[in-house]
Amino acid sequence: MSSALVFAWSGVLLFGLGLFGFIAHRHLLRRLLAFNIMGSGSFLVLIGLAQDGRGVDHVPHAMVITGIVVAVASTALALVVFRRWYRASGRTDLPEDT
Amino acid sequence: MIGLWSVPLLFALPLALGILSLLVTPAWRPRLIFVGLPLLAVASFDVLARLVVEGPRIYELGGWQAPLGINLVVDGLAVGMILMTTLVASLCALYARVYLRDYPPSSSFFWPLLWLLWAGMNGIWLAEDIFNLYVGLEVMGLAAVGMVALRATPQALAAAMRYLLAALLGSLAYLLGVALLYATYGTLSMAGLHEAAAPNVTTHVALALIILGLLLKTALFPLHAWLPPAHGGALTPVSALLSALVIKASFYILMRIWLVLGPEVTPIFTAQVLGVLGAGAVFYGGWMAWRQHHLKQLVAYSTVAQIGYLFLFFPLVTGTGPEAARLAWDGTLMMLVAHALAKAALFLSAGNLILAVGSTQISHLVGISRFRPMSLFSFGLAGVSLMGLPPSGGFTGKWLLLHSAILSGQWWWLIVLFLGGLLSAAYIFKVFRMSFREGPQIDRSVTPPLTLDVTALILASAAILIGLTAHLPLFWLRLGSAFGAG
Amino acid sequence: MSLRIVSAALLCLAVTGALAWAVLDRPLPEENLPERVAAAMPESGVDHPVTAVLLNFRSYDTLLEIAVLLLAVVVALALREAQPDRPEQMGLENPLLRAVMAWLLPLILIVAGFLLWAGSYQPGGAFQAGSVLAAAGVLLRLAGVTTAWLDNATLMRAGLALGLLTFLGVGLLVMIPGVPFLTYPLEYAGTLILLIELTLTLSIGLTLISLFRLTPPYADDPDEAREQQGKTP
Amino acid sequence: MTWNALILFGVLATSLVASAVIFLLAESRHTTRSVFNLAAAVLKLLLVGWIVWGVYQNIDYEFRFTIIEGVDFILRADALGMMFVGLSSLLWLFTTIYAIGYLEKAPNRSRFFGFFSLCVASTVGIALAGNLFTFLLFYELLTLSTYPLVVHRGTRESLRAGQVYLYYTLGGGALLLFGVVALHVLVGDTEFVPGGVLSGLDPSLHPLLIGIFLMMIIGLGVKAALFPLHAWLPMAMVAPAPVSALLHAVAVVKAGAFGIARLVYDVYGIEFAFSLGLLGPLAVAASITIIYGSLRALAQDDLKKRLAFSTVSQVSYIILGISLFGPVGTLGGLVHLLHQGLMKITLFFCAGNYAETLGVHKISELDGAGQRMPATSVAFTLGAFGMIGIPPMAGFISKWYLGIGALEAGMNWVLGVLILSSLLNAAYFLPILYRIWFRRRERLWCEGKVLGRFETSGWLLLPTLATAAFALIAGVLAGMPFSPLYWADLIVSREYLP
Repeated sequence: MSSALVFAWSGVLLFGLGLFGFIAHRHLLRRLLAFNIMGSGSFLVLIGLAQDGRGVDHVPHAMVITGIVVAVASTALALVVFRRWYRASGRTDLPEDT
Repeated sequence: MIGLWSVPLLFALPLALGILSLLVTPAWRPRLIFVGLPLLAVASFDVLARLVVEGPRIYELGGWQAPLGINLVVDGLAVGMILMTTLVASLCALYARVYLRDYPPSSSFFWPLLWLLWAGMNGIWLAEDIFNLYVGLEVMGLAAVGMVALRATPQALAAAMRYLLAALLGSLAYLLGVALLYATYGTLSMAGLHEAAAPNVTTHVALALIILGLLLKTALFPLHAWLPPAHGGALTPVSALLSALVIKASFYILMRIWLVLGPEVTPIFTAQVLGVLGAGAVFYGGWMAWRQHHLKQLVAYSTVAQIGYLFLFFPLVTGTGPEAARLAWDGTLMMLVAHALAKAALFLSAGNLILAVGSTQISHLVGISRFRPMSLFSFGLAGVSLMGLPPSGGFTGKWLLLHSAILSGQWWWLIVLFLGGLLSAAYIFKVFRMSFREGPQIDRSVTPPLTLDVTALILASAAILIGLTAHLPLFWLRLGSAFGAG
Repeated sequence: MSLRIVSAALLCLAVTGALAWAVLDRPLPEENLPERVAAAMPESGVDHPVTAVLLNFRSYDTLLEIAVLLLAVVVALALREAQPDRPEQMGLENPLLRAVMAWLLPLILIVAGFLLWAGSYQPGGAFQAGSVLAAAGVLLRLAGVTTAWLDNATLMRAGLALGLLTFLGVGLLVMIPGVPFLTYPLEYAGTLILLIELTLTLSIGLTLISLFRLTPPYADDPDEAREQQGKTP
Repeated sequence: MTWNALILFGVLATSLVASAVIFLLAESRHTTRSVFNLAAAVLKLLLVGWIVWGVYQNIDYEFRFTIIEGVDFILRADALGMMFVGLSSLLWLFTTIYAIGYLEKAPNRSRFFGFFSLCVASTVGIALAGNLFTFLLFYELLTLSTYPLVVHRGTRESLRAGQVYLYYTLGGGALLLFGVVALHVLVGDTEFVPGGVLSGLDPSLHPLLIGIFLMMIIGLGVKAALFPLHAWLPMAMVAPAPVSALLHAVAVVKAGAFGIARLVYDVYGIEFAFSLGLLGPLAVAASITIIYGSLRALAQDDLKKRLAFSTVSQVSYIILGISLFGPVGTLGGLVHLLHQGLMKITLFFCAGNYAETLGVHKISELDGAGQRMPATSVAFTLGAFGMIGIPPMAGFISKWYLGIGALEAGMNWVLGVLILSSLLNAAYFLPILYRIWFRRRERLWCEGKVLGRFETSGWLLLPTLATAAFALIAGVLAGMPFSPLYWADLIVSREYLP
């Protein structure tokens, strides 16, 4: 088992766990955390699979940095909307999901 | 090199305008369109003219060739989408300038969001790099979420939150698919993938992830739940932009990737499943649209239904002969463009009707045909195209799809097109029935400003006209594609 | 355990399984991108490959990524105006924190500057430096320190826009000799990238600070917040 | 683009432009609207006359452009099409005059006249269509532009009628669409050619062709009110009288019958259709409709309803004529397309006059109407005689040729149908005439509105008398050049001797 596979499988596991959290939870904050875990999983897959013995591939590194920034921005936006929603409705979940 | 300046301007200009509109005072934000719209129109037409004269090209950003750098693809499909965006978004912008006057100053943040949305969409149309598409999707998606949240009412915030969650999940699935493709082929460029793509487990899982992610973003049944509150509840120009353009972008990516991976990789089974989901969308969306009591909700569910037609592309193009595939391509794109024009017109005119009667309830439209004939006329023209009745873009698209379905021997899609048309007639005429009813004969309707009616009418007429002159746009759209005329 | 949880768990297991299989079965790529990156490094104007990819080979991605960040702030600003908050009452009245801040702040700024500078030859760069800057801003805010320039909306917005505007401006200006968007001339590549990184650092920092400051203050009692809003869900 | 193409397009454009201008005019500008409307109708009639002369001399009029690869938009003037165009533009003029008077002081006139013109434009398009695609395009446009007219009054009843109308026509339109696409897949762009374009196909495809024919006949039969697809037509009687005239005489049912003629003569070809065994069943369907419509008409007391069922019956004469394999039967069917139009529009105008002037809608209340409104009643009598087929009225000519045609084609039973239906016609028309002329009114007429110097408004009376006169002349002078019979003869000679 190569180290690439270890990284990638960890990433896959994180993605799966995050996905479960994203679907199973109702609290928006938990879902956002789950989203971030999924994101980390994807990044890990991206980085992990790039180590295939031909030297270090820097392109996925740059992609992951871009991905992280995008994830940060999305999370921030989600938090902004979530806190506004909480302020307006007093709820931590979305209305139809009870 | 094709459109050395005009190609990057297509996204650089809206980006710059987005920043500028953030810096100026709220009163000045709408006025930037008088600079932006003409410039963008010029850039779009320049790209079209060069495409027609010089043929499709690749634009190498930073002077780096793919796969090292990011390339842009300037072919008929991309340019067609760009022109569609320019037309629809310009008219929505003109509409919004008047429409938003009645809203509090915070709604002027519509303008930076509009420009960034535009930049994101143009970025997506031009992208040749699957990771770049991810970033483009995020620019467009977050701008769209922001627009939905703009009203800041609890309903708007809930709709935005729901939309955001769907968009985020979709993007991540797409990103993971991209990661797997990159790990397998070592390139992010579509041209490179097209060369290298082979049927193996990794590619199929990647394709599945990409499909699921994009279906969620396109709101294909049964992943559509986020769409009606987001599109139906937003400010009218926002609804129009989202329904007409934004959901098309994720479909467009799926279409491109499907063709890039090629028939060896894309399974017929998956294609049929996508078609079946499309059929489900047509029936479910049409049925739900018919059951709505609020005008904009009806229009939003109509979008859910119309998305379904686009997904007939996959079964009709996969494993069928070249002629049937070409007809499927033509028909789907005709449907796509016609829906963009007609749905924008439908939302804008629905907004006008709502302004006129001061209520979103369909039952309050009694007798409105007497007092606001022009708003209703635009609604009707757009409705003709959505119902797929001639002469309209919707009809021409339907004709091509029917032709393709018969030619490829997949008669079951005929039923979808048949019943789908009748269902859409049912919900469109539901509105008309109400508007023709003679109620208390007092004109209590408010006259909306002329601009609002005119923009809706232009879009609706365009949806009709494109059906009569489909020959030319379809020829352009085929330039540089696998379907000849390149 | 409800049906939903079970089905979610099954779905996730299936996804994880499929992904694990896909990862295991992956064929090695024929295309060797690292080689191409290495070959193009001398023309990139920087010494660190990640920075070269981020700000030269794939700089367009970065440009759009900054737009994504900006978008988040635009939405936060819009919601802030639509739903005005109570006057700020943020800040811990903690003398220790203030005292530490006086020491910490210059250090943070130095670290940020170093990270930015290091980006051209070793890991580091605009985003990392910007995040550190943002941390300083958040700490200031938590410490209750108000600075005039952070509260000045116009200045703040100009700062937010600076990075993206510079990036765009450079991308367009370099086209004058007749080359595509974002094609830096070799002799200026290093300088231009540094300029972009510098402004990006500032803007990213300000963006993250703004996002922190623009969220509504914490309300202990949502009912109270609702009353204040005069709205019902 | 040649002058001839432009003139041909002009025929379509006159009513299209009229429609657009009328929509844009403010509701209150009645005079401008009327003047414009009438000017457009007269101009159209002149252009049609010009082209009729040209077609007579075998000049080619064609207007075409490409819509999508392999599908053209084609307008072409041939003898068959010009017959229909001539009828609808002549009747458009009279109906417009009538409608101006009928809707005086009524609301929503801008909408009404706008859609009215659009309706006529679609009819002209149907008539001039040079291929199935163009035909389909205008056929559906006709559906759309008629709906607002059917629901014009905005009452619950008319909205209900409108809905039923839509169910039928949109469903039929969809079937027609399938047929057209299927033929398109088989033979490419299906231009209308005398003798048809399908006979060269492989015999293994013949069952498919029969299926397609059936589908398209259902699609067209909806508008032609072929039994059992006719239910929308009597319901649509709630619409104002000019709309009824439009539905029954100028546009809608005629479009269906005309479409069947096109399908049989110029797509399948009459000989090929005969060899496929399609004509016999069509004749049976038409005969059933003829008898059924007449029987239902007998039972109606509402004047317009009786006329409506009469239309159901009469339009099928046209279809019957088409399905008789032989030139004489065809002649009878085609000439009836014109004759029925002239006679039925007269009857509807009269019904409208009675309703508007005397407030009478029921046959049982018509006693003595002849004394109060002699001119209208004379017109009604002429129309009714024509419908029964009494010489020398136009209707007689049609039935005469149909009968001979049936004998020629060896379908003697059709003769029985003709005789039976004529008896039934007499049975439901003569009692009305008896009441009008020979019964006395017991009570006073409710003279609510004094409409004009004559027995009713001149706007209403003039078109009524004019169409009645035309119906008479068409019968009396059937042997003259350019009479309906003469023109139908021309068509037959061109369709049967390609």
